[in-house]
Amino acid sequence: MRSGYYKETIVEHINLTDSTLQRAWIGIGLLLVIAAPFHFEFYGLSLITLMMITAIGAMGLNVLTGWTGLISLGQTAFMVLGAYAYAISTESWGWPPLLGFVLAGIVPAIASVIVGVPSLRLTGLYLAITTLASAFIVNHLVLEFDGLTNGSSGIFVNRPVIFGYAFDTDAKFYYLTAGFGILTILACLNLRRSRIGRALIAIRDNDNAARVMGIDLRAYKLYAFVASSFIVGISGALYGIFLSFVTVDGFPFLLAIEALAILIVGGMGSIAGAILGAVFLVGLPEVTSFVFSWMGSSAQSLLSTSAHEIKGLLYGLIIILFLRLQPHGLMGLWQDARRTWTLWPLKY
Amino acid sequence: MNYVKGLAAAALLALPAGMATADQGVTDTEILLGEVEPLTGPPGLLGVAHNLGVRLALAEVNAKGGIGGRQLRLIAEDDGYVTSRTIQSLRKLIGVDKVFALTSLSGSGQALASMPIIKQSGIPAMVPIGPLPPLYEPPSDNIFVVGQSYTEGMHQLALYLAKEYPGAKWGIILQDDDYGKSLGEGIEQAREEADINVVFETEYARGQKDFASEMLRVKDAGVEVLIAGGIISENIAMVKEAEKLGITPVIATFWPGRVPEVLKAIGPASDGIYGVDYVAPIQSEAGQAFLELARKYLTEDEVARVNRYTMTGYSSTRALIEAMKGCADDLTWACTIEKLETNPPIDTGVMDPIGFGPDNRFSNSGVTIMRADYETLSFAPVGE
Amino acid sequence: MTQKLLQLRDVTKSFGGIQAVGGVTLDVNRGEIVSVIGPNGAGKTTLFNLISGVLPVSSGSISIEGQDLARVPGHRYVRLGIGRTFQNLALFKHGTVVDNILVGRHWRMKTSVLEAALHFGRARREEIAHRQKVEEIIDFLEIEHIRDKVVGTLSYGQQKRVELGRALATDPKVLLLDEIVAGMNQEETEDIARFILDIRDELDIAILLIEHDMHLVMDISDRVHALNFGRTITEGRPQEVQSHPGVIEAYLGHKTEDAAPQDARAAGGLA
Amino acid sequence: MNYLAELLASGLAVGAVYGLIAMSFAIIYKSTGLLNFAQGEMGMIIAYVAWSISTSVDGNPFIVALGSIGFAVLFALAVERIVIRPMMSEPILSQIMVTIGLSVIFRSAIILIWDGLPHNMAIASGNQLVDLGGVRVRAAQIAVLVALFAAIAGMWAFFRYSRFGVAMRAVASDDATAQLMGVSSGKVQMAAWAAAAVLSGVAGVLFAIAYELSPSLYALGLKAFPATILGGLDAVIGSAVGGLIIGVTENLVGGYISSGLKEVAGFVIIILILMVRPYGLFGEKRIERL
Repeated sequence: MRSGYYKETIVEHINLTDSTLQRAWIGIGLLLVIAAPFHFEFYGLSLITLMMITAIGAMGLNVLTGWTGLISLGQTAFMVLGAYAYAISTESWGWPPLLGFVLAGIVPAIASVIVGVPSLRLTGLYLAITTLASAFIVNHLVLEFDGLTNGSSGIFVNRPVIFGYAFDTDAKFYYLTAGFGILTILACLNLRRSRIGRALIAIRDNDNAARVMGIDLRAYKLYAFVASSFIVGISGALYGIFLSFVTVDGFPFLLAIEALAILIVGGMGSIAGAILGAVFLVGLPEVTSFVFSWMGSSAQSLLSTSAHEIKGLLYGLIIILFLRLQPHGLMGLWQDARRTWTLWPLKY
Repeated sequence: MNYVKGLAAAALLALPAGMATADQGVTDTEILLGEVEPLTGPPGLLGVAHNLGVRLALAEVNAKGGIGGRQLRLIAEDDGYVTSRTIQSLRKLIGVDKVFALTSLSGSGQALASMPIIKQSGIPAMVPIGPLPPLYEPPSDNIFVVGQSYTEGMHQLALYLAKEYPGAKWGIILQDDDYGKSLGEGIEQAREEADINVVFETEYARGQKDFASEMLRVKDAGVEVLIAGGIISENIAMVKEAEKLGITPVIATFWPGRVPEVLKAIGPASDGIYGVDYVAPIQSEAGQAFLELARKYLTEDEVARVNRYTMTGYSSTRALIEAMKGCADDLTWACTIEKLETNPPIDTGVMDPIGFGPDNRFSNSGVTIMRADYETLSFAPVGE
Repeated sequence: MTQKLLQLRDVTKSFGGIQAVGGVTLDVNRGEIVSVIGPNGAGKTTLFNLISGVLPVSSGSISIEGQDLARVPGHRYVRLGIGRTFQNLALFKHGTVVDNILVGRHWRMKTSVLEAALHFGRARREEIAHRQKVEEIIDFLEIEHIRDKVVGTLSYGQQKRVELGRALATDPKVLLLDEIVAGMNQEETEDIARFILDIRDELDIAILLIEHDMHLVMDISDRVHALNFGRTITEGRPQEVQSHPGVIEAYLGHKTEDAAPQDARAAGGLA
Repeated sequence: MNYLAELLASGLAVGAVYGLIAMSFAIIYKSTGLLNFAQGEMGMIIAYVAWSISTSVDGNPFIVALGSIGFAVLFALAVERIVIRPMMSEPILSQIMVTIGLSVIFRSAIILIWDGLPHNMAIASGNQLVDLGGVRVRAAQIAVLVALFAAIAGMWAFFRYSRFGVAMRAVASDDATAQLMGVSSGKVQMAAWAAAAVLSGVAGVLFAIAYELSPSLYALGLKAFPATILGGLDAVIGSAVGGLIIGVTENLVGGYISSGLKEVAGFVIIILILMVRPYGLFGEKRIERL
């Protein structure tokens, strides 16, 4: 059990960790990440890889939706742009993958400026609609410019070779994804504790007060949107490599809903929540099929003919139930539990 | 889990992951097969029917004692036509369930995306849905494609129509994806060989529901032969729109939509529309024989869901089973692949015999041109 | 030595057909505490919204240190030295006290998105320097004990104090305080009064107050500006305004309708 | 000339469907400040219920109409009461998310309850062809245009003359004032949801008759968004006009430019309209702007 900590310097306040115990936990977490390929194989490893890619995308959306309080229904558009930017630059033009990843962030970022400038002048509602629109427009453009994108035929993507090192096995690709995941976590944590992160939270909590404090609402909403799209684009590129094949079909609209559900389940605005939510929702189909197999053969046969619908139903229910009953998501649950534990046996 | 195994796996990291022993999925009493297809959502119409065909083939051989005393069991994974789920499901089938062979890789886009994993693992895989040329050109050792490419099917249909309606004005409406593109290529090939006068050509976005402006352009251009390159809903919308505008071009559709549901939804206006397929119509003698077989092994509800995809699923699985039978004593991937390559073509009656060769991974099935009969909600070969 | 700091000239704000503020002219000089009084709906908060850049003026001009604000975007007012608190708490309720006050330092910091994401070099130095400043404000307002608390969990009085700290953190030249003691008890009110005087005397910040608590207004104001229906009734020394017939009428006239208890108390005090 | 006339006719016919759903969006937005992302799905469910009724009562159009309107009202009230009302004190972000959650549930429920196949919905003579001076349309397409104009007239009269309608405007502009006038915002909200459901239900049913009934019917909601933005989020009648404009634009684009562009024409319009006139053609120029 932990009690209060005293801090003597300001640096201690700014640091991301504030105790040896916390550092130990992080160490254990890192070890687990490194050890995963030794424990899991083929399927399990690809599931964890998918969780990581999803978590990266969710952290990206969190910058926009969790921190700044703006809804995007066009996550798929920015994932598609990221995936194509990577696929075209590395596979068609033969650029080095590292440059491909940079492009996978920059192209969606530029697109987000185009979508964001007109819509961010208005209340948050409009961004939800324009991003929804852009999801359809981007798909149309990809199919229209088939000289560049290979249209509906898609582009095969190889596992990347970076500085002569080939990430060609599942385990190596997993490490690459984990590396991106850790970079994203660090970047998000740093952003969160900077003036930028505080400004975004301020806009979400009280935009008038934020403006009086000197925060340019339009500019910062745009920053949030651009940063979010950048990260989402990277996750799109990783997803493309994961699928080894990039087409617009690989990015169905349900992904955008899934991303929002992840944030709600994990806990809006929390980086750990975004990761937790991604693990939870990507693992959900596994859990449901397990639960259904427990419930006997009739339930199992329902699952075998209606899995897709049941999944959609579950997403919707999870979104509504969490918003109603546990608006702070799994992170909120965790904090409640911790508070109870710290204060036990006398909470009040 | 045990870490000794983990360390052993680590030592193998340099090797391609997912390498499995060639005879995985085979026990003393059982052989496991796997497949991925859309079982749910609208594309389930295709996947469920296909799945029935595969199960029919397994039930038939199991009833006769299985292969070398082993019963065949199928694990079907649903991907809802979502590519990432296809990949995940394949990894599960190969890596966790450790099936011996795959009977389907879902739709054409999904199969394309699956190729790297399939090739890497070496597992024998049949591809009876959406046979696109990149799946078999160049041939991959362990991927066996059954059926006919959309391109060739369209090519034959167009040649037939060109001969039947010489000098007619053609209109072509295609979907803006790989399916539409393949059909377009087929028409191009036919145009090189026959005189086809195309007066109107357009692509529509997938999911489009309102075809009023397209059909108006068809009417305006005086189209006499219309290639309705939609799948299901789109063809229904196009034919109904033609009916509304009072135009009666010769309408040709393609096999993914050659199911009774389409005719039912269009109504009487569907009478006489052309179709093309490499699978026998249900109303034909072979089709009726197939239904008879289905009634023997499937429930009544299931028989009601039988369509052309059941036949392709059944036939391609039969080819796989015959190859495995030839390897009963040495049930390995290498042997099965070899038998698939060298076995004489397997004839199931509902489509051309299925066979492959040393450098051929495509069992090329001849196509038949058909016309719809609204009364019986079915298609019949032309000239019968 | 009086020196003009904030100048309002004939400032007007209309919503649709309704004039919320009509032709207000008002000065705040260096070292001054000026109060704006008036019954509810008199346009006081709208006036503050105009001065702090939340709303654009319909006509008239506002300038600070001689610079006209007409072409300055709302979020840049703070750079020219205008800080404020809000009538109803406008804190960022999911942040800690330190986080909230740090937002006040926002405009003085220069870290870019990229630097922030890396948290390296300038970003880190800047963060440490401004934390130092925030700690000073926390000391000044005597809120060390709640420094790391999430503001949503604090009492109303504490939140008000945090908001004052956040406004101070913007390094204002003139500080607009909108009903800062509303809902506070006698002791808390006296604390705040002391802070207000300290802010003026020690930090050399001029203060413009909106207040219903007449005792506070009378005690600390140098000048009082009375509004009703968005128009100036009178302006002058506290005692002069208190006895102005128009002011008495404005308060009494609204007593039965929607005047708050403070108004009634104030009116009682006037009579 | 006839070509253009036919394009316009089919554009108006499909635009009227968009317009009815766009009106539903606007009614709910105007009276509660919420954008219901599940509106298209609600229209779809009502169409399926109408289909079920029609197949079980042998297509008597009056029973079908009564039954589906009754269902629409009850369905909307249930959704409002069970799901939306408890969220009204939550941030707008959560409210929107809840409607998105609902939309996913409805889409899945359709396939679970009915099936994933397209159906031919034959009610009365909705499928019958009618010749209007050389332009042929289906009876259901005329019906949907009539329904749209009836809805426009009804809404206009309602907001203009009915005490309740005036109250709805009051709730939209200021909750507190409305309460002083003795109008409960809860009642207004219920009325808004019921009215919206009926309008989108009419759109769904008539579309299903004229075109087809399938689980992708909800996409009509996506088409209606551009219409609402174009007309103005808070402009009920403006949204109806927006729908007609989008329908005609789509058909003109499809008829003269390309089919591919036709499907995204509405979305392109959204982006354009936000650049030049963000509150829409008929919306109130209010505090939407920062």
